[in-house]
Amino acid sequence: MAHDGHDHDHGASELSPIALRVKAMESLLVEKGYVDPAALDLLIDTYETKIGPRNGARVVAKAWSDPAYAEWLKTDATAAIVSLGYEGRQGEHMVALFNTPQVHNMVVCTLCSCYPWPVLGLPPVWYKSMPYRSRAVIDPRGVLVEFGISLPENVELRVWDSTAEVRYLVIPLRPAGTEDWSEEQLASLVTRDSMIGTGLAKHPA
Amino acid sequence: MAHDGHDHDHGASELSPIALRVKAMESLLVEKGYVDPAALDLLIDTYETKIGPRNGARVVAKAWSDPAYAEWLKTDATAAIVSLGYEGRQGEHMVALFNTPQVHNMVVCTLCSCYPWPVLGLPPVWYKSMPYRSRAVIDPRGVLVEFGISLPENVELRVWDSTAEVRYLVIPLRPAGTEDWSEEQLASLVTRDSMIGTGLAKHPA
Amino acid sequence: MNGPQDMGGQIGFGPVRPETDEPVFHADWERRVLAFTLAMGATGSWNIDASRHAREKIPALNYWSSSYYEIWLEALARLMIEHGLIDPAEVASGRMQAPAKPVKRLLTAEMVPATLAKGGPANRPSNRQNLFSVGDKVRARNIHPEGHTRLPRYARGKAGEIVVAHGTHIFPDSAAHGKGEDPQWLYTVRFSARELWGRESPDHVHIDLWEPYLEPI
Amino acid sequence: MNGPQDMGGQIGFGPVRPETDEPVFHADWERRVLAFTLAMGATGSWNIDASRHAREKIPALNYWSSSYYEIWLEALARLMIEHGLIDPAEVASGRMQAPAKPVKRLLTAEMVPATLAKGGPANRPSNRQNLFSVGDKVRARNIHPEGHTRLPRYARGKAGEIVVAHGTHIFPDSAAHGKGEDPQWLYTVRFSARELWGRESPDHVHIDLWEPYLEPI
Repeated sequence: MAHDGHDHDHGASELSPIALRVKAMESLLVEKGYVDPAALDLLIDTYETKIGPRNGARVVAKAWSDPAYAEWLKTDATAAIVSLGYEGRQGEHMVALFNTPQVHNMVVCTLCSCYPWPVLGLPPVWYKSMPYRSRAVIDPRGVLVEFGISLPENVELRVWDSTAEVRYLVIPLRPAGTEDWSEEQLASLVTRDSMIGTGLAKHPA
Repeated sequence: MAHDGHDHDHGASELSPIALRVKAMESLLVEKGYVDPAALDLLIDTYETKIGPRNGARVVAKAWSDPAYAEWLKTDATAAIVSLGYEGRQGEHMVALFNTPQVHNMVVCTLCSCYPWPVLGLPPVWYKSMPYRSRAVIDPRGVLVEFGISLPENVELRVWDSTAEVRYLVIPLRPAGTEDWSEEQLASLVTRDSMIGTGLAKHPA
Repeated sequence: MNGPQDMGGQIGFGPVRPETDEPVFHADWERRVLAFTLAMGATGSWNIDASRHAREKIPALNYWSSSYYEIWLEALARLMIEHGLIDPAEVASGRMQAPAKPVKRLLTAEMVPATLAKGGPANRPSNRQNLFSVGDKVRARNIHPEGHTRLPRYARGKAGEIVVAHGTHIFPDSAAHGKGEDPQWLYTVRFSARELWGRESPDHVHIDLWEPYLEPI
Repeated sequence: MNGPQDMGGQIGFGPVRPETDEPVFHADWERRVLAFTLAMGATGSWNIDASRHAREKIPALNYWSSSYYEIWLEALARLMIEHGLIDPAEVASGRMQAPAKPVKRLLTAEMVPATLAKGGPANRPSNRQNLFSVGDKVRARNIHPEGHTRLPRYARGKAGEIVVAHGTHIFPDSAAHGKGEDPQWLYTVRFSARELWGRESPDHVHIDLWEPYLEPI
């Protein structure tokens, strides 16, 4: 990509061309009264510090620990997730996909970058990238190899292309040797990628 | 396009990056003995000054003038075209497509830029461009409009995608008012684009 | 439209490159683009389908060579110009040169938590009867609309099976063009990788498709 | 492969821009690329199908943002490196750093006229019986080969009619990979625009397709 999004912050005196364009746009929107600067700061703070994959990890840990909750998640994921306080924008219609020893699930949005914000926060760059969007549906096993996962041939891979407003959360397999773990301990094993399906839950150290 | 192929020649002292790369490659090939510099010059001279759309125009003019030749062109275009001295590379398997009042033909190569060199020379930039290659099959009438042609709805448009080694030459409609014209006069009305199908033969002035 | 957004099945973009310990943002301007794009969305000047369509109308080479926040920025500028909220000279200068046009709502800081929590549900009550039920075999239509659609090219013409019926949802092909929400049944359709790609495989791809995209088989 | 070369039906590259009184070349380096690409082809180190495959393996963004002579140059460098004729350091420096590898033929100036006049016919005698005849209805297979193919994506799965049977021609899917010419029947197949794009239209697209791309219907 011409701009890989990795140009790190510069002082105001040496803003990159894209940073200058963004600054100009924001000034304009503020000057015209279309946006409230305090709202912008709050939006950023919300997605940078409050909403992120720790939310989803709590959902997964609870599903691992509480069969009734897991059942609720299977039948009405939106409500089950709202019950933990995660709701709203880009999570209005949730579906939980439970991995099993026979089935691995993996989520993509080939047409843009739809992603379940309330439980996972903002998507990583690779999720929005052309390589992932283009190959996840035609060569998902090849993509998984790039994440260090060799899926056995006897496991069915189910890819979910998020073309509508339904958002998918993968519930990874619970690692062995965690029988006595608390929900909080379990949540520490749940990586963001394991909830997209490009990773597995961590094994206990 | 980042490089539109239109950067005009510079003196040796100020070669563009691409010109420098090309120069380096040519030096290397010559030094390794893989190419004969005299052959390179002759190849360039051939395609710049000898082989071009005037060849195709002669084929078309003869087809307009000589019904037996037109018939031959319909049944064995390769042989009919070789009989005028046009043969070889990128014209090994020729097919002539005769426009009629009911049918307009148009040629593209969506997968690369296959083109009938012996009769038309090297393809123009637009023929090799992504806009033409991508849209000629899905929106050929829209493409024709960009060439100034509004095809009537009752005319069937036949697009030919040159995916194999068969090469297509469109025989445009003979303009009215040219009944007494010689082949040479007729050939002056036959434009390159009319033989690709993105143009029509010129009308007599 | 068969635009640059329709990436499924394309080869040639190289490997996926996950980043270890990736930060939420990689530069401060990304934070600002996220925030003002959401804030402008909240003004109610357009819907999410119109936003997506604005992004896919970006010239293909620009689209593919841009990061996603760059795509957002470019599409936002286009949308605002289309809606007469700003003009191109203002984008270039960053200074107001024409009076602001009233918008339906200004998202204030106070409104942010409730607005995010509410989100924008896409389900809509409707009396429309579902043509298909779970277990039905369907074929995605081979259509190539010139406007917005969420039926990816790689699924067109392919046969699958309804696995979930989600009720009636806003139909993007209509809503993106200001033609109303026109709620339609939304289904999750299961396609075998073999059907999609002609290769032996135990795998499946599930796609959320609205009823007008489907025909019975 | 579903690579960047497979452009048919993509939207987003903008209008076609014909150039009035276009010269044969727009810069001297284009002349040189044409000439040495043809001359290297004449050494017999690879066939035209391998050349095309080398071009379509160029990373997609580079491919789409390059002019056609730039694509030729890049593909030639890749082919020569693959065949051990040059190495990457030599490309960078433009100086020989390793001995030349013998090639089958050197195209001298004397050979140019006859070589161009001969060309490279692709028809090959074969005892293979044609499965299809003019008038037969066929369907292009829905295949997505990882290697070279000349069956464009937009035709896959679509039904058409054989209008010409050209005899047996070199099969690019085999020849591009050094697996031999494997001559196969080549047909011109007529598809209605309606079948390809799902739109009412009187128009047709004709595509030259080898028998292994087709199935009877």
